[in-house]
Amino acid sequence: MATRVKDKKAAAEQWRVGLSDDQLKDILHKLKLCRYFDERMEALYRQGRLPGAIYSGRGQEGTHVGVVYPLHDDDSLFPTHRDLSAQLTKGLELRRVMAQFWGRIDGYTRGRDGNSHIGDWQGNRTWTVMSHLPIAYPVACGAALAYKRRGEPRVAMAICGDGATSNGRWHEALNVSAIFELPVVWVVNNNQYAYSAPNPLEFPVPTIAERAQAYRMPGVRVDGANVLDVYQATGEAVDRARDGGGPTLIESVSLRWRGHAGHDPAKYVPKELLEDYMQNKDPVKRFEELLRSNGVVDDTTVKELDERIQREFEDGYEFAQNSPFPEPGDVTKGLWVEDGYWTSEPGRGGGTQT
Amino acid sequence: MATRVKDKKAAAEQWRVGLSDDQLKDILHKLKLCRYFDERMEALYRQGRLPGAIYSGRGQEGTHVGVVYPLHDDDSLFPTHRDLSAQLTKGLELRRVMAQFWGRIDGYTRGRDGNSHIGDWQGNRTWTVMSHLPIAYPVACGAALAYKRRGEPRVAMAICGDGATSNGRWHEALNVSAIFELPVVWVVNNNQYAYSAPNPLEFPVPTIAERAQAYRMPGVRVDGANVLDVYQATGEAVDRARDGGGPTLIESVSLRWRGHAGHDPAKYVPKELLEDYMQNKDPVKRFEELLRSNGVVDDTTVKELDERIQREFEDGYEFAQNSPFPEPGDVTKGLWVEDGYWTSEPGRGGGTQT
Amino acid sequence: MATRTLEAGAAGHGAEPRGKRDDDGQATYLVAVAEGLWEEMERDERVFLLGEDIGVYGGAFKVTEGFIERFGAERVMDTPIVEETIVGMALGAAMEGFRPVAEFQYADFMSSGFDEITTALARYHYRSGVPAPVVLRAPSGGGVRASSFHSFNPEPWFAHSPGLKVMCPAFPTDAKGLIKSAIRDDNPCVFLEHKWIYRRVKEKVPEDPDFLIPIGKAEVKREGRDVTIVSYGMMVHHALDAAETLAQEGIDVEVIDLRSIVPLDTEAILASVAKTSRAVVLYESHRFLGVGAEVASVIAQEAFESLDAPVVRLAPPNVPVPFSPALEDAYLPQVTDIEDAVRKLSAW
Amino acid sequence: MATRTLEAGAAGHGAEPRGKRDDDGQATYLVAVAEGLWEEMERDERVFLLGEDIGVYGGAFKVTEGFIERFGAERVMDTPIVEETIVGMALGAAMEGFRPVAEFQYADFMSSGFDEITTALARYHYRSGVPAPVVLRAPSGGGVRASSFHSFNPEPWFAHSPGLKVMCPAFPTDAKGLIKSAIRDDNPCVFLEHKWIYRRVKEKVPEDPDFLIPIGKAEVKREGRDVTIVSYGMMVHHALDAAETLAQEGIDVEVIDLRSIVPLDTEAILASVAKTSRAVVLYESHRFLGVGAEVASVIAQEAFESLDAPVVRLAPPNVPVPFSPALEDAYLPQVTDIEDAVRKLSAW
Ligand SMILES: Cc1ncc(C[n+]2csc(CCOP(=O)(O)OP(=O)(O)O)c2C)c(N)n1
Ligand SMILES: Cc1ncc(C[n+]2csc(CCOP(=O)(O)OP(=O)(O)O)c2C)c(N)n1
Ligand SMILES: [Mg+2]
Ligand SMILES: [Mg+2]
Repeated sequence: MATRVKDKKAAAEQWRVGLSDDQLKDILHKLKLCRYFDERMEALYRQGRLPGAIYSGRGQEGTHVGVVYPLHDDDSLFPTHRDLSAQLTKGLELRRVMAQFWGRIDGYTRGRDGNSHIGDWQGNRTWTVMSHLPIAYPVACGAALAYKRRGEPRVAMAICGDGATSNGRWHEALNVSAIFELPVVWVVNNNQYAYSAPNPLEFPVPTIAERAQAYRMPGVRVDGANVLDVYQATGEAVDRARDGGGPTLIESVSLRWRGHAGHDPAKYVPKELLEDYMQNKDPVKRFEELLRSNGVVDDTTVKELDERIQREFEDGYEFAQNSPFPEPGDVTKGLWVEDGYWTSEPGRGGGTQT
Repeated sequence: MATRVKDKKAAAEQWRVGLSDDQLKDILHKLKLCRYFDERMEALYRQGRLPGAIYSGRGQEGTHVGVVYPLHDDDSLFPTHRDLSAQLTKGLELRRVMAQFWGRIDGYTRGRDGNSHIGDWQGNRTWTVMSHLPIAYPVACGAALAYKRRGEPRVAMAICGDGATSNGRWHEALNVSAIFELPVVWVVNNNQYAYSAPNPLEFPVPTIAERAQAYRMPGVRVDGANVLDVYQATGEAVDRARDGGGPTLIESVSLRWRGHAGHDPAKYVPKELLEDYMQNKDPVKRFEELLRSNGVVDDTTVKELDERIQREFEDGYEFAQNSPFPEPGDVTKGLWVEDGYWTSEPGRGGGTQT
Repeated sequence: MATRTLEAGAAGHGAEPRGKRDDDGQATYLVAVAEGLWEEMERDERVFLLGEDIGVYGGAFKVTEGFIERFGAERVMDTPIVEETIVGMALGAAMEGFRPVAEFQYADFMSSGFDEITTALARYHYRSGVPAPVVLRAPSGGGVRASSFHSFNPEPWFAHSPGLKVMCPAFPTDAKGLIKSAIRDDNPCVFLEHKWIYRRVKEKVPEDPDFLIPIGKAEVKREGRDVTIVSYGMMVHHALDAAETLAQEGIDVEVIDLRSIVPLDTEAILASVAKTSRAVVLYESHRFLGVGAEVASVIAQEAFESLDAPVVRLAPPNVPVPFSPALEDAYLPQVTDIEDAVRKLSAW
Repeated sequence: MATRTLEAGAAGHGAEPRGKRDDDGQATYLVAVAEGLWEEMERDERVFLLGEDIGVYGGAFKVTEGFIERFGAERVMDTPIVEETIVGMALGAAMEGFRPVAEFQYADFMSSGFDEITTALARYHYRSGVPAPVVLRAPSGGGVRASSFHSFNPEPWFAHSPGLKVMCPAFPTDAKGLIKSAIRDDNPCVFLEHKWIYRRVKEKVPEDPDFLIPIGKAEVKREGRDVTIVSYGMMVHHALDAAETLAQEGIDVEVIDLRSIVPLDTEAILASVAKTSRAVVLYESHRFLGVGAEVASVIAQEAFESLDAPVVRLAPPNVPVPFSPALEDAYLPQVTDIEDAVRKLSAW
């Protein structure tokens, strides 16, 4: 991802914002993969086949894929519980993600955490998500400070929801990033609800983006239904940060299609609102149609893609089920760096049944 | 205070913003009392005659007296360590304040806390100050919520410094007050320094007042050197809050004349800046001159006032020195309401020497 | 001001939680808490609730389902995600005569409001004499595969913060009686509900609206002669299970349920140890400086002469609560671990 | 970016703290900490400092006086009043290869950064395998008439937060050796300096830049046969004073200085109790679930057979630290209280 190919076609056609056919197809793959994964996992959860919790990001793939796509591999990403699609876009392997959901040793946290409380710092520079909102915002400042101090052309991106913006840490982190002109991109995934709380219960202003003024940084509000809009606006922010221009606040607007978590039927979301978004503002469908109408994909390629995604999922599922649980005796290991647990192969004797 | 006398004179002379001669003299008394108290206490501290710490508010009397003067007796005030002058203006008794400084039983906290960590909730509706910044901002929301819920025409005012605005609690409290349209007045005593940190290290915007936009509330920046400007701007905010118009952010600008606390020579404050403020922006001197030039006071009345203040101070000092220390055995009392310590007369057997 | 349409709500129909008892009139622990809250709100208009998603949604665990319809949005107040401010606001309203009950979505998020809890709320009265009748409620504890950020037991932190009363009931009746006492208490109270117990344990809970359980009083949940287990919360249930098995082996276990952590009922603990001369202190918070460290220390100092064996602590290790069932089971003391510990101790 | 003119600074002239030793080459505890910081910054450029007023001003207690002139504003970074973000930033920089040392102006304000400390910093490695070499330094403790918000001992909170190492040195040499070890350690460390000791205690502190004190090792500060006092921080000094008096009465006291709270050196504690059979656990944090509760519990469980008397705890009561000298003296264990406790115990 991330390399902006400026081929002739790309330059000629404005709609593709500089992206090549391969990149556009890659984006479609990511969008569809995230969607499919989300749907299948929810189904497994409902069947009682998945332990723990799930936080669906459905309807927000335009935000998740769009904000992450401009990042380089060595840029860092600090997401929340809702942003698994962003982590997948940054490069997490489906197999290990699924092993994580089932509490297996091959999960990124070796079974220590579940579901989207995941990350792969050494691999993809993604933060192992914590629940407390928005606890990673200040941490992103620290990563960005490191890049700036060493003069590295790297960027830290943090994502949180609309609800998390009311929390004090959000203010502190934005303020500090502006004072020290840190290379950060602040993303707010405004899906209009914080659990059951709609935007007006979270902040008194019409948009979150306008709050950027209070930190003297650019603030941009984009439509999360259009992945390329998100990509372009974020791309500018990423470039600016990389070039020493300091932080930007991006508010990407969508709607949370599902409940807060698997157990929540979200009756508090007005039906018409939900229907409007599902029918008219589906970021995956929209993008597929855009590519179809511009001849980048057709029935055959889309079918191939869907089948590939299904295979990827089945492969991940299989892998996860066969991955053993951690060894019970290892529960006390890896608290301290010096015990070497995290730098050695973990015990795999936990079996696959509990 | 607080009753806005609209007599003929007051109406005719704009400069006096509706205040009567008596009120103007009262304000002068408060300004001078706070100044005198601050100077004398610092001298005693330097002589080693005062235990603990002192936080001088010198140079900021225009802010402290100006913001509090519009409050009614049953409005509440949530200040910080620097705002003893605001508490004095709200009505704390000098005697008990001084007993507090010397750790005596007649201090407002019965010796449990020192210096400006003071308050008199039952009496003057002032918060017993805590250090952690700005910990009372959220608490002010709660008091305001109570007034609103009961339909009482009362207002909560919270004060903090410029530095405290960078803290997360500041954001949370402003945001919540706006969402719930609470009758609060948020005051920022911008004395240009947070300990050694100048404004640009605390926030990236030129003024704090403009941050009010991020909370959709009015934001006003006033010159703390002019007590009547502060009074008027705050008065409007207080009236608006009382009338159900919600919160306002007031930034009153001055300079901290002394160090952060008694031990700090504040070498980090540029000399010229300090001299400019001390010579040209002394709120006490300015106001005295204003009243003199308008014939409200003259040499005689000012001299009388100064003498009265000296007497008040000496009386307080005497009282404090003669007030006994708390009884050591009472240290464990008054943690729980039901032990009755705070509703009964405290033991006075601690003696006046330690 | 943000207003909410109740129509959109999923919070029930304003019916009393008592209607949620089962056909035998038994209430789950969760329903018992709801009953206690409801009754106190009926009784005293100064009582109001605030927290995240407690109104229209009825709370993450549905404890306050139906409350907003009955008591209105002012008394069942949805707030933004601002734990510091939720606590601060509760304190401010309490100082002005209300009796706020704040819900944390999980006890884990009490660390997000820590300063307002331990600095502002806990210490205000001792320094000012102003009562601060605030209750902080939160679902705590593990055993439900919820991993590190949804399974924490914060009671040791708060027990070490003078000025807070701390309760951790294990049974529906105690939960109801204690939440009511907490609301009527003039001091700040931290009321920790155990989410593993929420829907697992039922009882015929008293219906008398003035039924209270005193704060600071432990209860003997099972009498025995041989070994005392001092515990609270989820672990009490494990202790009782273990006691059954051990009884069959001829070991007669006494199980003390502390119910309150602060004040700690040292009298009850010491009375039991005086009888049995052997004590296992069983708790769910991390072993190091978990609540049991206080209990064991009290026994070691005050009951030294009656002890026939070491004071044994049984508790999870000092690591974050892990997610994987394999790990969480290894983390939490299991019934068999308790049996082993008691066997060893009684053979001392 | 906010830039500062160093001319305005009052922070010294970039001279090594070693120059602040007295004529006999003795360093105060404060200077010893400064030496440790300085040496590690010279040794490893990944080490940097951040916190409030540590740069131009040199720190509230002047520990970092002169540092900004030597190491520059990037490595001695003044921050706004944002404890949560100071800790979070330190963690982020550590994840990217730095070794940040954050100063809290007072340990009391660690509660203002509590979530980032106990949730983010403490738990990150156990869940991700990513090392987080961060040191949090803070002046803690009372005895200086600074009242509730400038006298707190937060070590029990952090000792109950798995993933943090916790140190509370009592002597200049230990302070220097431990701050250096903490900076070189790959885990998050909470390093609590005692402000009462800062300028009161001096020693000939080692000058070898690789002199270290191991984390997790206690030290016998005074050998004795009759009674063990286990303590740390300011109370160690009181214990040593009491031991002098008691020696004249023929009671031979052994004083164990824990130095580290996590990991706790249980071996050293048990070895001493095995010898003396009597233990007083003396500490400055509130009695209830203060550090001594863990120590006493360990003794009660592991040293039961060697004990000839109850394990006695001596600690302040469970109330906020009061200001008035009359009250603070009643709050803190005094040397005479220690003498009394030991006398009573040795007569058991
Ligand atoms: C500090 C804190 N308080 C409460 C919670 C519980 N909680 C988890 S998600 C959530 C709602 C978050 O809303 P938003 O920020 O909009 O993110 P979304 O879930 O919509 O993506 C809440 C309240 C939390 N995680 N952290
Ligand atoms: C949360 C917190 N961190 C640190 C401190 C230590 N401290 C006390 S006053 C102060 C500076 C405050 O500056 P400002 O808010 O501008 O108020 P001023 O003292 O200038 O009136 C600091 C850092 C504190 N009281 N609270
Ligand atoms: Mg949301
Ligand atoms: Mg200031």
